[in-house]
Amino acid sequence: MSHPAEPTAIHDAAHEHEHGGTGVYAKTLIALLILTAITVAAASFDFGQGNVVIALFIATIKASLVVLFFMHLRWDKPVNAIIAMAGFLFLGIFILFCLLDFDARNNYLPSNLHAVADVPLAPGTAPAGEVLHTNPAAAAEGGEKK
Amino acid sequence: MEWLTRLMMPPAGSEYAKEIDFMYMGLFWLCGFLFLTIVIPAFYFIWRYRHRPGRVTPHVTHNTAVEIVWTIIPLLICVAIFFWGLKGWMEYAVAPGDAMEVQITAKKWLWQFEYPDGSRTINDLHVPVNKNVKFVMTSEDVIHDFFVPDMRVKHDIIPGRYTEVWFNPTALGKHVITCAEYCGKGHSDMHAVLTVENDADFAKFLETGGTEWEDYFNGKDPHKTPADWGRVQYETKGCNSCHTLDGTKSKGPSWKGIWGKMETLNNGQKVLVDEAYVRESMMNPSAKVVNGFEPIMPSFQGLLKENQIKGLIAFIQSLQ
Amino acid sequence: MSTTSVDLHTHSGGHAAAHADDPHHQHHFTTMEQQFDTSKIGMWLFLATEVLLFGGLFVGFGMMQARYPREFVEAHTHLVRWQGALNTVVLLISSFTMVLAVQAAKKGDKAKQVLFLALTILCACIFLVVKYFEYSHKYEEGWLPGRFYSYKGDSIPACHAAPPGEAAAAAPAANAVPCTNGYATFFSFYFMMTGLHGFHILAGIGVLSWILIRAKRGEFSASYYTPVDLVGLYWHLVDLIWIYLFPLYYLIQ
Amino acid sequence: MDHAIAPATRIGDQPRPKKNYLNETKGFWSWAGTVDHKRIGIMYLVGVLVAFLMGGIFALLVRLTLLTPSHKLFGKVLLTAEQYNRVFTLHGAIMVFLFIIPAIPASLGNFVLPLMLGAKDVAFPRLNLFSFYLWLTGALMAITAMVFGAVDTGWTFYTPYSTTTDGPVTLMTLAVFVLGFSSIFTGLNFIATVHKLRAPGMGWFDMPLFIWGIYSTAIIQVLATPVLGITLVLLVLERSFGIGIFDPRIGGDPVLFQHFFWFYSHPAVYIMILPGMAIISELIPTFSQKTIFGYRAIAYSSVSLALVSFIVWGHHMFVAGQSQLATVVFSALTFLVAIPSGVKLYNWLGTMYQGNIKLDTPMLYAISFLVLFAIGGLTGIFLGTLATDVHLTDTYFVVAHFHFVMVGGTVTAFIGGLHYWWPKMTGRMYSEAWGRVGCALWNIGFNMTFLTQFFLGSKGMPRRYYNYLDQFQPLHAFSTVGSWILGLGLFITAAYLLASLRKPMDAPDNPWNGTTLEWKTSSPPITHNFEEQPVLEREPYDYRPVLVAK
Repeated sequence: MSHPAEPTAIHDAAHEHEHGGTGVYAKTLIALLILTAITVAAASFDFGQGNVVIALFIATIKASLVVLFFMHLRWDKPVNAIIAMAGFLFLGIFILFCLLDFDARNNYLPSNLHAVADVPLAPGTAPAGEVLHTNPAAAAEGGEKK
Repeated sequence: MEWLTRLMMPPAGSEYAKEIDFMYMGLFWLCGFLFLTIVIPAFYFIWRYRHRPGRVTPHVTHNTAVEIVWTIIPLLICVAIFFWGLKGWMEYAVAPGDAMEVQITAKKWLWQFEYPDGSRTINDLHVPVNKNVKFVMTSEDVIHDFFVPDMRVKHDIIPGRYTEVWFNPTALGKHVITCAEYCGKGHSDMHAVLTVENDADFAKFLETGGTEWEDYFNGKDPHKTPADWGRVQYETKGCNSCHTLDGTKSKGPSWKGIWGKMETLNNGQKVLVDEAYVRESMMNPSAKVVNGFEPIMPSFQGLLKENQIKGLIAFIQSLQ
Repeated sequence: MSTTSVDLHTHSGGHAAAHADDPHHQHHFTTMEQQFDTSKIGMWLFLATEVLLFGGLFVGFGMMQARYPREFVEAHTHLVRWQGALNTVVLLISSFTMVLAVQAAKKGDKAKQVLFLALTILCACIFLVVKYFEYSHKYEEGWLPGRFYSYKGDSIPACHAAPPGEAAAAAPAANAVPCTNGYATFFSFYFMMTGLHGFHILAGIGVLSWILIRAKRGEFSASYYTPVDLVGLYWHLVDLIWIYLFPLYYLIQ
Repeated sequence: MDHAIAPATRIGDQPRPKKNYLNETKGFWSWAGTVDHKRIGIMYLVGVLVAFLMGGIFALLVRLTLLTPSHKLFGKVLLTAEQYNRVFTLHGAIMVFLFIIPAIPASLGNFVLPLMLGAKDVAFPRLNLFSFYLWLTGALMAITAMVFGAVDTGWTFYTPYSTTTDGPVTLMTLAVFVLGFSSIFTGLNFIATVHKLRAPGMGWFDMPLFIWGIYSTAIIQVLATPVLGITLVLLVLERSFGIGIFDPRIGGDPVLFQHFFWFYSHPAVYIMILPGMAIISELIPTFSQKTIFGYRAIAYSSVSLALVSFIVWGHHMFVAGQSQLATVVFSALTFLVAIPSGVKLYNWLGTMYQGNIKLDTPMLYAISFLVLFAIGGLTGIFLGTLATDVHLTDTYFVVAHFHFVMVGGTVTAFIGGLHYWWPKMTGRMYSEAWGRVGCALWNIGFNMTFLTQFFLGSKGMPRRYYNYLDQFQPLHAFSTVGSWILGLGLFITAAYLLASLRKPMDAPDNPWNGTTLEWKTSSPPITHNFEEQPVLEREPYDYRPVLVAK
């Protein structure tokens, strides 16, 4: 680029008018509404685990439409697209590695086991007056049995 | 090179520990070598190319071949080390099926061990030598960590979950168990003693709570009296986390000068501190609580063998 | 790069003079275009941080769902699907009006800009009204986060009915405390995520109103509409997050 | 490439302009309300140095307490266990959140980055000032928490300890939350600045390597810190309302907290070390008077370190109860970190080769960095290796390792960079002789303090211990004595740097014969940085003699 380009903000704004436009936005909105209807409809059938996948898949399509058209990323400078993708990419990493841990872990004590743990342990270790491992809701109900 | 290993690592209490030591020393020499590949050139260049006015430096921007070499070689070394470490770790991570199982409950700030036969100890772990022992651990309050330096194993103990660790001790004698995950005020005092003993001694231990007590009751050694045995119990059974020996008030009454004293209870009654009261206080602590103290002491019923109770009574008696 | 001819690709133009008079031009930028692009990068970076901020909650939700699958699915049924769907439609429409407002700003069409911004704010308010009814219903029923959870429905099992296989070791024999752990956690996440989202809606109403006032004053023109554009991006992100919240909470039952 | 141009590197000292950024305006509000990146940088510098002083005092107190097993000094117990726990928590939290994370990017980076780019300011000057006030707010909140008894959670805030212990945990957590946003906005600002405000002629690969380092850091700041924010919010809610996420008593999962925490805090380690490496990449070519060897390799290694830092966090949790699958995967990925770090070290050596090495104080610190960081990095191998990590984690070995990286690495580089840009920032030269003394004491003291701790750790001394076995006493005592020498070195450094401020301005514009754009302006720079928009004509670190113009 040895000779300076000509664009100015005005020029550039005019340039951007070639993209988008009320028609495109209206079509996007209609697509989004239709997809919403589809996802609600799909939820009333039982596909087992498939429901989650379908719901999130449709949500991702909708999100992409919003990002590409409403947020103009389709016509925007690549750097902004990279930043947006980086955000989702690192969120993906976060989810992926956490699931890697969680899915392979199954050694929980049954919930609230400790509410009645009968290990007579020594002293002075819990703050006075605090009963460890009781269920807060149960406490609220005055220990009402279900 | 054994001396160097001993300089850096604690005594090895198992075959696994020796493997870890070998790996540690291997990494030590490898990293030492890599360190020299950085430091020797650095100091040589500093001397060889020291500042001279007017010296013109060459304009070398890069050298792809050299750069590839010093990227690839470390990469290969790293891959090798990873697999080496993985091999050792698999041994640590997977307990053999035939292992004896000891339950550990950690709590601020003591350890409770429960053996397959139901007998329990506090801060005092006995295991038979050359046997696989697996520990199934959980915590009562916050995260703790079961660390046995001599066995080179450690694992966090998490409330609400079980975690496991195992070893196969080969070195007879005593080893330290410490808590390695920060857990508050008493974190650094959360020790237990691991005693590795032969099968006969271990069987005896399960019966009577150990063999050591005999030395204190046969009168042979003037430094080993029943009161000294009591002091050992005081230090290992968790008494010292609430009772002091110097008269200062802790969570429980101090033992200094308590023997033979008339204590006022929280219901206003008075009681003479004698053998019967002390015995009752260990077995059924909430029956007669000294005024000004919370009824927080747990029962030591089944936790203390007869010889230990006798020792403790003698010890309290001696604190006049 | 040692030529005297200057690489100007970061400064396309060098037309500083052309905008020297623009009151919005900041001194450290050479051109208005450079200034606009920079603002946009800044906004996108901010949106990326928002994605990760919400993302943390999504991860936490997913992890806890994996831990309490049964409780979570059951708790889901307490959410009213049509309310979620209605709010989805409202937000989608508000995104549409927002993008039209940006377009109007770009064209310098003040009347339309004000109209569409007002419509966007209206949609946001409708969203909050629906949320208000949702929240107050949850409050009445006691479907509240964590230790405030007090719903006494019959479906909640006692605690000893723990997931099979785990209780073997030390499960207590008789313990009939209702086990609300997973349920309470579900509503913790429900209120945190929709609450944080609602907070973003509130903040959105704030900035939209500010933009509306400035638009009324005629501050924006074809050569300067950066704030409208940036607020638009923010608003779409709020919409986008709801697009994920909706199926995750209202549809998986 | 023809070189028939005016010299870019050998700038003669221009007559010093009367007005510069320091004296252009005066008074409190001219600083408190400034949007000048240089003044904000100076304010940050003062702030982080005060934090460093506080954290340092706490560190000395920790070491002094550990001098003897009885913790007694002149017959009096120095700190009780509870006080000790609070002091080491304060040391960690202050050093990490108030000092090291903002130290290089927000102070030196703020000052130098726009100058190096040939820009008049950062992209968003007002946001920059806002970041500073967020930092200040966070700092004041942390100090308030300190006054109200301080927290004893450790800087890691592990649940369920942190949700059950006494003390102003909520306030401290919110302080860190606010500091996190300060960090996010700084990073955001720098990314936008690097993208859009480079001088004419400066392509991506014409940027000084310092910029690459800061840019990589900024990526982490922007992408990781929000997760810290949400983690701390969850922690506060758990503590205040029992929402049942982290506390197992109410159905939570404490290991989940560790995942959340380390998703930020592992990358945060690179927020700390990358700017340190960035400074070294400036110092070595400048004081070798030779072009950098492997520019692109160093630039790429910065970015790849930033990216890899996001996928290795689980190596903090090998024994913490995460799944075995996760442990193995995280260990394998952890070794990826070694490669770019090694590449940088060898490239710096390649730069020194055949150079013209001048051992001024900044270069002494750069060489210290090479040695100390090499030790810190290589001992990381022991910890990344699964089998040895099991024994070494949560012991003093880890303590020594991360002090070698963060103090031996980052803080050494920070002090080196401070000396390097001191003439530019203040217009004054400091005493070179005292500089050498300070650097020598720094090295002696540091190694005495922390090399010892490797031995303590491998011998089985767990970290965060108030009481320790008698057998460790000699090593602890040695380490404590080392900390005094370290402290003395820093005291001397502070003294001669402050003393230099009393002199009239005497620094030349380019005292080290540097090639990057910040040396093209006066020392100290004028308010708008450059008299004329600088245009990059040669790549950075070009030390070839300038040819005669055609």
